Amino acid sequence: MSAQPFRLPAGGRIDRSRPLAFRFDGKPYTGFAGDSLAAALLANGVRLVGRSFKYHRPRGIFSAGPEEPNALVRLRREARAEPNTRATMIELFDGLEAESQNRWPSLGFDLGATASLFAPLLPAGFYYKTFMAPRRGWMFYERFIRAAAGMGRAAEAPDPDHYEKRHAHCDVLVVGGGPAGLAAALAAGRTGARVLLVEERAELGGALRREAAAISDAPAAEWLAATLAELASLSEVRLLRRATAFGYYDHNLVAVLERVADHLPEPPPHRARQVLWQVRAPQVVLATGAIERPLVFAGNDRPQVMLASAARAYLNEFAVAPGTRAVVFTNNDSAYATALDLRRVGIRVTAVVDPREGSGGDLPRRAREAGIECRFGHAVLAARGRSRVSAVEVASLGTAGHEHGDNLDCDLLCVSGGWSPTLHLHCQSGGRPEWNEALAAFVPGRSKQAERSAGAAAGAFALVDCIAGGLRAGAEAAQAAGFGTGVAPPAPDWPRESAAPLRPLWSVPARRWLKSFVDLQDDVTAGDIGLAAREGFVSVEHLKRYTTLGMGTDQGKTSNVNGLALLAEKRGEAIPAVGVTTFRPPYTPVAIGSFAGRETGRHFEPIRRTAMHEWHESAGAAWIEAGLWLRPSCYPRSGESEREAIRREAVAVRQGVGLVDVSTLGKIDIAGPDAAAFLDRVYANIFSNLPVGRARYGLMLREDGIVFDDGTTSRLAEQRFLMTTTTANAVRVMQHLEFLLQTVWPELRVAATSVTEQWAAMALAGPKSRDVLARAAEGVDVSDAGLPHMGVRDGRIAGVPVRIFRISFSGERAYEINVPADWGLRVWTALLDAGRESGIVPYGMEAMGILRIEKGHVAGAELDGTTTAADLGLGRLVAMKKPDFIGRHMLARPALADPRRPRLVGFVPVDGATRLRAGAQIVADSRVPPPVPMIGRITSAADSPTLGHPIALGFLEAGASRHGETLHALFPLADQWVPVRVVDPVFYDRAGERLHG
Amino acid sequence: MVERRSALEGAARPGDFGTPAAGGPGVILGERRSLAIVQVAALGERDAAVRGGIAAGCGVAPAAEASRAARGGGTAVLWSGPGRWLVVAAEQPGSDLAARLEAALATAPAVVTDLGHARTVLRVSGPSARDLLAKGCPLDLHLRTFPVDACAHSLLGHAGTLIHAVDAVPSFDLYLARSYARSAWEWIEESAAEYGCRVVAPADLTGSG
Amino acid sequence: MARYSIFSLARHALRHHEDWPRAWRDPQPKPAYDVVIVGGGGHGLATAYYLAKNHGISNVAVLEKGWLGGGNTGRNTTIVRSNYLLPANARFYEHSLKLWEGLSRELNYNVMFSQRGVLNLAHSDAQMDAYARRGNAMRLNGIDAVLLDRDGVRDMVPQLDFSAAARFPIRGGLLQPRGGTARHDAVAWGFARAADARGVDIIQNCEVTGILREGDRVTGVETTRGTIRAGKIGLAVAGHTGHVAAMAGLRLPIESHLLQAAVSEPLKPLLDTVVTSGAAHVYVSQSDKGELVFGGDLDFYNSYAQRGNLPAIASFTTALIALFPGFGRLRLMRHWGGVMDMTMDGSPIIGKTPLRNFYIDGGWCYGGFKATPGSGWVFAHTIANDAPHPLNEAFSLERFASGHVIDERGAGPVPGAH
Amino acid sequence: MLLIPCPFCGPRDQIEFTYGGDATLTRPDPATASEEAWAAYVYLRDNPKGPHSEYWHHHAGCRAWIKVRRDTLTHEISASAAATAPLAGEAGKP
Ligand SMILES: Cc1cc2nc3c(=O)[nH]c(=O)nc-3n(C[C@H](O)[C@H](O)[C@H](O)COP(=O)(O)OP(=O)(O)OC[C@H]3O[C@@H](n4cnc5c(N)ncnc54)[C@H](O)[C@@H]3O)c2cc1C
Ligand SMILES: NC(=O)c1ccc[n+]([C@@H]2O[C@H](COP(=O)([O-])OP(=O)(O)OC[C@H]3O[C@@H](n4cnc5c(N)ncnc54)[C@H](O)[C@@H]3O)[C@@H](O)[C@H]2O)c1
Ligand SMILES: Cc1cc2nc3c(=O)[nH]c(=O)nc-3n(C[C@H](O)[C@H](O)[C@H](O)COP(=O)(O)O)c2cc1C
Ligand SMILES: [Zn+2]
Repeated sequence: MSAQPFRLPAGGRIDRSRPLAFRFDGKPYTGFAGDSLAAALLANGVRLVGRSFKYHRPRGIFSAGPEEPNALVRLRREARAEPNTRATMIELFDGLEAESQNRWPSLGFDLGATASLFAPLLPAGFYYKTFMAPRRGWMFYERFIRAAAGMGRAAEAPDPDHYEKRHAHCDVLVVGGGPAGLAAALAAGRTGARVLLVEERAELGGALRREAAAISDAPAAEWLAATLAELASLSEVRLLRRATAFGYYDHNLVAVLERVADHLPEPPPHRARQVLWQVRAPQVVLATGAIERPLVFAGNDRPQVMLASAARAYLNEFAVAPGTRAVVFTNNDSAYATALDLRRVGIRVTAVVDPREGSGGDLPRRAREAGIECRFGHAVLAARGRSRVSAVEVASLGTAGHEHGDNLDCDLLCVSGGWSPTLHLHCQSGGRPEWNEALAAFVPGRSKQAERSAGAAAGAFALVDCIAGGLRAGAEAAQAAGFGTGVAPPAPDWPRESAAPLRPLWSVPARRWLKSFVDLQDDVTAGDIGLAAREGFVSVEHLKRYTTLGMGTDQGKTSNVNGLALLAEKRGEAIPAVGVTTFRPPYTPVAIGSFAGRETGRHFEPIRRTAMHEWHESAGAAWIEAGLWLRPSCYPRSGESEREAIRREAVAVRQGVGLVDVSTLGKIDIAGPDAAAFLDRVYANIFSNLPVGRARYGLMLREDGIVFDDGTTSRLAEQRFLMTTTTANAVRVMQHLEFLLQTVWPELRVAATSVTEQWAAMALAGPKSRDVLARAAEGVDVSDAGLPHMGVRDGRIAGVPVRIFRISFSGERAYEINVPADWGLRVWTALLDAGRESGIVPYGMEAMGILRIEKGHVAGAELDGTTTAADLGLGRLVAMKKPDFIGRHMLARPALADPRRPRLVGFVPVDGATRLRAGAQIVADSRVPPPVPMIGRITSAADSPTLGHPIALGFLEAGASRHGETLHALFPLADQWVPVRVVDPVFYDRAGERLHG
Repeated sequence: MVERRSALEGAARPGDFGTPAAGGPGVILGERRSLAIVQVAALGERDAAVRGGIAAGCGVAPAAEASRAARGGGTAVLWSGPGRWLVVAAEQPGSDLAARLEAALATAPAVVTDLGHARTVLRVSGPSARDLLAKGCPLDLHLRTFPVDACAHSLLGHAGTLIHAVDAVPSFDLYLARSYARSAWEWIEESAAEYGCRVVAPADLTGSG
Repeated sequence: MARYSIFSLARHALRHHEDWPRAWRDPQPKPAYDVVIVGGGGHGLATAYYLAKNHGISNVAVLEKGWLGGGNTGRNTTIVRSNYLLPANARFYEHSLKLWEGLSRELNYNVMFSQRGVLNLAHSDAQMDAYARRGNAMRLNGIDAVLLDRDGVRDMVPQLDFSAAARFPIRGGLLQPRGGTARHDAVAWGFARAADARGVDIIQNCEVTGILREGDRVTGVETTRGTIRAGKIGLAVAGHTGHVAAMAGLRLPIESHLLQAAVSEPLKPLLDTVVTSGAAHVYVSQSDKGELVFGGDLDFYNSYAQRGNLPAIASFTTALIALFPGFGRLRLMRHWGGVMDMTMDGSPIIGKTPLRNFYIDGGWCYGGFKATPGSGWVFAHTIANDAPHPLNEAFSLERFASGHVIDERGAGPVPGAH
Repeated sequence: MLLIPCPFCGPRDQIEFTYGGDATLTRPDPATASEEAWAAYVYLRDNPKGPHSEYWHHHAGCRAWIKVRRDTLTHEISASAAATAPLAGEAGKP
């Protein structure tokens, strides 16, 4: 491990008693607890950190915050690797590993940098103008473009960490823990309001952390300590650190990402790596501070060109000397603090270069008093050097671009082009930024939601103004949320530092072959902006998309204002006329995993389980998904394939008896004086004449006449029905009934309640089903007279009450048994016990599917939302004599009444052996070239064990009249072609004799 | 009475797990079993008769406002929607709550529906109970906005749930659809681990608060 | 039109790119045009281009309320495919796909059409059957389609979750190898430049605020830049179809809904195919610049806001992680929304209206980017001939009343359900 | 994310609701309505850019269908009511 040659001997907020080891590009270094990775790299003299997106130019550390465009690294290793991570925002931890990106073979020697040689051929949008030939040529070029583009490399393995989401509520949400935010939280907190303050950094204090004044100057430091202490004492105030408010959504919902464990090697047991907070706050205070702007001049992208405020952060917060000889280039007073701070720790400040003719502000005065050379009326024309700055060329502004200036040696160039209030959340909330001429910056406009900005975010740059503004915002927000009087506590009466106005300087004219960067991350130069404007991309949105300005991971935090100011110059218009691009969430990039929270793996969607689920599991069921439910598809015995099991189960039902879990069917209790009338309007067929104790198959249409759902509905009492629905539509049917009852026919006195969860349900089917039931059931006459087909009776099995419906889906005699769910397993096992001597088998969905296909019953594949009752062969059920029911009035439309519509038919292979597949298309002539007219399709297919040959259901144009015809079932995806004969869709027991015994 | 088999049979095992805070587990979790749960739905707008019938049938009159529970003698009447209440009581041999309500409401414009097996009821309590629920429930469960005997239908993750604040510990009863109960339980256990969680036996949670 | 090529690029490099001409002019609106196209998205611009090129009608203005390409053309996930089941859709989108295959050269503008394949994942047997039905229909219609089993999918996209723990196991998928992606902005710019070169006036910052009618005939538009007379008016305003048609007094079978999408940070190549899952409700591809581009379902309520909400974002990112557990640490960089004109059967409306000289191209739901050249082609034909092209005959407004809906998913008259 | 004021439960998160579409549509009188009236009811929408009366179902809450007036441009909600009650400033449904 090497020493830290650039660590200052004293000062900073780091913990020198806790040295930490880390590696960058494989090389070992040390830093201290409290360092950011960027600070630790600088302390070790590492200046070159990455390569740029397009030209692979060397890049260093530019900022000390979330706005960082350059210093993106791949953090951690293997499954925990995180590409594109800003070194400025990584808290150092012991064992941290990071590597540089977008370079090959190494950071120092990067072959990609040859791109710079071709740079003249690669202006903005060059790819639109070439790579067009030959016809599929792009597929060739694209490979190289893709490999060259992109930044970091993703991890290859699943993320080993987990994430959480949580909802949160408060009266006042404060975003930002700088002086303004803390003051707002204090003022609001004192009223008793519930306050949540979120701060992106690990420590509170905001800009105060980096300002020497606030560290050494007693009043500011005391104010901070006292404020934090009081906030800690307020029980309804919560301060959340390492938490970034990244999205401001409708109705004051703010999304916050808390980085719980990113500062640790890995999350502690049971803790999430990150938590996504969804905060609903009646009032929001945005105290997000301001971001310093760079200046645009030739070579301004070289490592060691750094924001002036960042240099202060490295000096004061981290006790790191970012260089040894510095030049400061600024158009405003604030960067003079950097010059003073550099000087204070003994770093030579060669000059402060300032395009203004002078400044009467306090800081420049103090700089002059300290003997720092101030070159007013001057600008930096170019930064020189290769992998870091070695000198800058300075000239008087009037001559820039024409004459050579003075070369000043330096290894650090601190720049400040003014400050941009951090408006992202305000704009996301619907606010439109307003241009403030004096600050040469956009400030928040009128609020569209219940939010207000305070401090630097509101364009107040003096500390006392930030505190006063924060107190005011906090008090007002609390009052608006119903707490306190709205009167702000008094602000400290410190004298305000005087500052001279800044002078906007959007770019320093440069020689044509030199590049002045506007967007450091996406390598967008001032020249690119000129080109875009010349070619007519003069809308700021076109500029953005044509040049990719502001489209990188930093979303243009340091580049957007400069870019649009340059566009305004080209257009000869004022900046506000050009406008800004849309601010979109997230404020800073957010791990995709955090949006998912715990909803990964088995919790992606819950599994619904029936009361017999565990029995199925222990019986070795193979599962099939039905919505959220898992249902047994079959129960393979040892040594048996699934196909064999399915066949065995189907045969068992046809020849003996089987038991199947049908609990997932929707069940709806429909009761009240108008229940029967309601069902008459909901179903296409009639229910009002159904006698008590009987069940009937019902067909539900959509209002457009297409079949919606089907199921049996039973009359349990004069005013009470039990409706069943398909598993797939259970939720939708319930919602549909509630809609009709509450909005269309509110006069009907009917209550509909879902009782799907109340009842476990199972079907006992097969010629021996009555024997089994007779053995198991008590208190009910199961003879054909006592319980006829479509009859419903109450009884008991295994000592618990059950309801028995004699209905059949298989075509065999069958009973459906409903039992309160907690007793479902009990009755299931009782029936199996009672059936043992009859050879009962449990059967699954697949066997059930075969049985219903043999019987020609339609199911999901046929009820696909495009078929009418007539298409399904169920036209006779539709009771047109009823004056009204859902779907009645649109049935006669030409397309629905067309006799050529595809109708349900059966298909069998002409050779009696070749299996048919669902999804095959039916054609009359298989030899025509595409497009081949398709006259039908196969929807469900089975290898019928009962009939001994393959069968299928499907639809065929005018199918009802075509039984006996020979056609072709085509499955070109598998190169299959099967001649088929059209037959009646009921393959088995057409007369329905087996239902009765 | 024949014993019922809970949807959580085999899943809910008493014991401690996770990372408790110094003061002990942050969450105490258990299932409330053997409850009779009956829904009463009023037909039409005038529900005074229905309220009276409920009071007569179970001994507790529904609270006057929406989103409130009324309790007495081990019975709770929870508002569950406009004109709808859930009546909850411990199952007692020989006394069928649904039948009692049915009888008391025989002439009222109301429909009585037994939902006793349709819901799995959990009790979540402890100092971290709110933090735990906040992971899946969008309601503001702060005592100011969700006082004792507030009740509301909402979500817990993907599962619909009726939440009832039973005391200021805080403790909450969650009424979950039976088929979702096991997934929800697993979700709760995983989510509670960071606070330290104690699962208690069902017997410790009978009664209605 | 100055031709673009590697040679012109080199020539201009010597002059520091200082005299590239404008890609398109910025004309003042004239008082009258033979045809006014409302909407400067891909469809409007393509229509103007083909009016000039195929039908010799170049006295045409395209009126755009903002910046051209700023509507859904500028905010879609750029998937281009023709993997449709129903004959009307299959034929139309296949025609469009064929145009895509020659588009860069046609326009002399690289639209970066990348035929990297579009893969629809199946998670259940029922879904496999549905895809088989669709794939078979595609093949019989002369469209490329491949049905992949689980191993076939694994070979193509090994990053997908094939573990036992997957909540939605992957059974297989339907692949259209000729499908892919294109650079969305370039499509708008390429058509704009090519249409401009043929004399079309492209007028930005010109919002249509009213439609002039004489009886059952339209005669012009009111705009924020004055009144403009028009022999014929073609509407190509996507999400705003309902709103603008109402200016002419028409009610349409359309609701405007929000659709959101997102991009990750730029990454080195890691996904070479477009992957979609209907069951998990997500689709994803990687752009040439390196971001994962992904989206999912609607926000499910009427909206013209072009700004969506968190639940939809959470839902499709969650689905993305369910399919690709390795994407969890990648970061979402930006998300945005677009306004979709959802029809009552999920298929577009291209054709005549009850008003004379008034034509509509709309109802694109979330699938109209891939239609851009095809739709421009048939819409230009419809306007030029006052009669639909055979490829858009089925997409009439009358189909709803008559019941001849083109409902690929059988979702019925619920606009959000398609 | 929307915060929808349920007239029965108070303001609740959007995720508890299902959208139900245009609430100004009235199912035609089955005795008298023409085919066109039915087609218009099922298919045609005003689809306004601005205030929109719409149904929401509080499916994860009280299960009431409610009416809400929401601006489709700003998403601002200005009124809500039970399904059968008029929204503030609106005549009741016959
Ligand atoms: C998030 C998202 C993802 C999508 N993904 C895909 C996909 O992967 N594949 C796919 O094929 N499709 C996709 N789409 C759909 C596709 O983007 C659109 O269908 C298609 O771009 C529509 O093109 P257009 O030219 O008709 O509309 P637009 O590009 O929206 O153009 C319409 C133009 O009309 C203008 N306009 C509106 N009103 C007026 C007025 N009054 N006066 C003047 N001008 C007006 C608008 O400003 C706009 O520029 C997606 C859409 C979105 C939002
Ligand atoms: N001299 C100048 O020209 C000048 C200019 C700007 C600021 N300043 C100084 O900066 C300070 C401004 O105080 P302030 O409180 O307004 O701002 P601040 O910069 O001190 O604090 C803002 C805080 O908000 C946090 N933050 C920003 N966005 C966030 C988000 N989305 N989520 C969570 N946290 C977020 C930041 O991490 C920061 O800690 C004052 O001391 C002022 O004097 C001076
Ligand atoms: C295919 C595609 C790729 C995109 N890639 C990026 C990107 O790399 N960086 C970025 O900032 N935005 C990207 N965007 C989003 C745009 O910045 C922008 O959000 C989107 O076009 C919608 O416009 P608006 O946000 O200005 O309303 C992309 C958009 C699309 C459609
Ligand atoms: Zn409600």
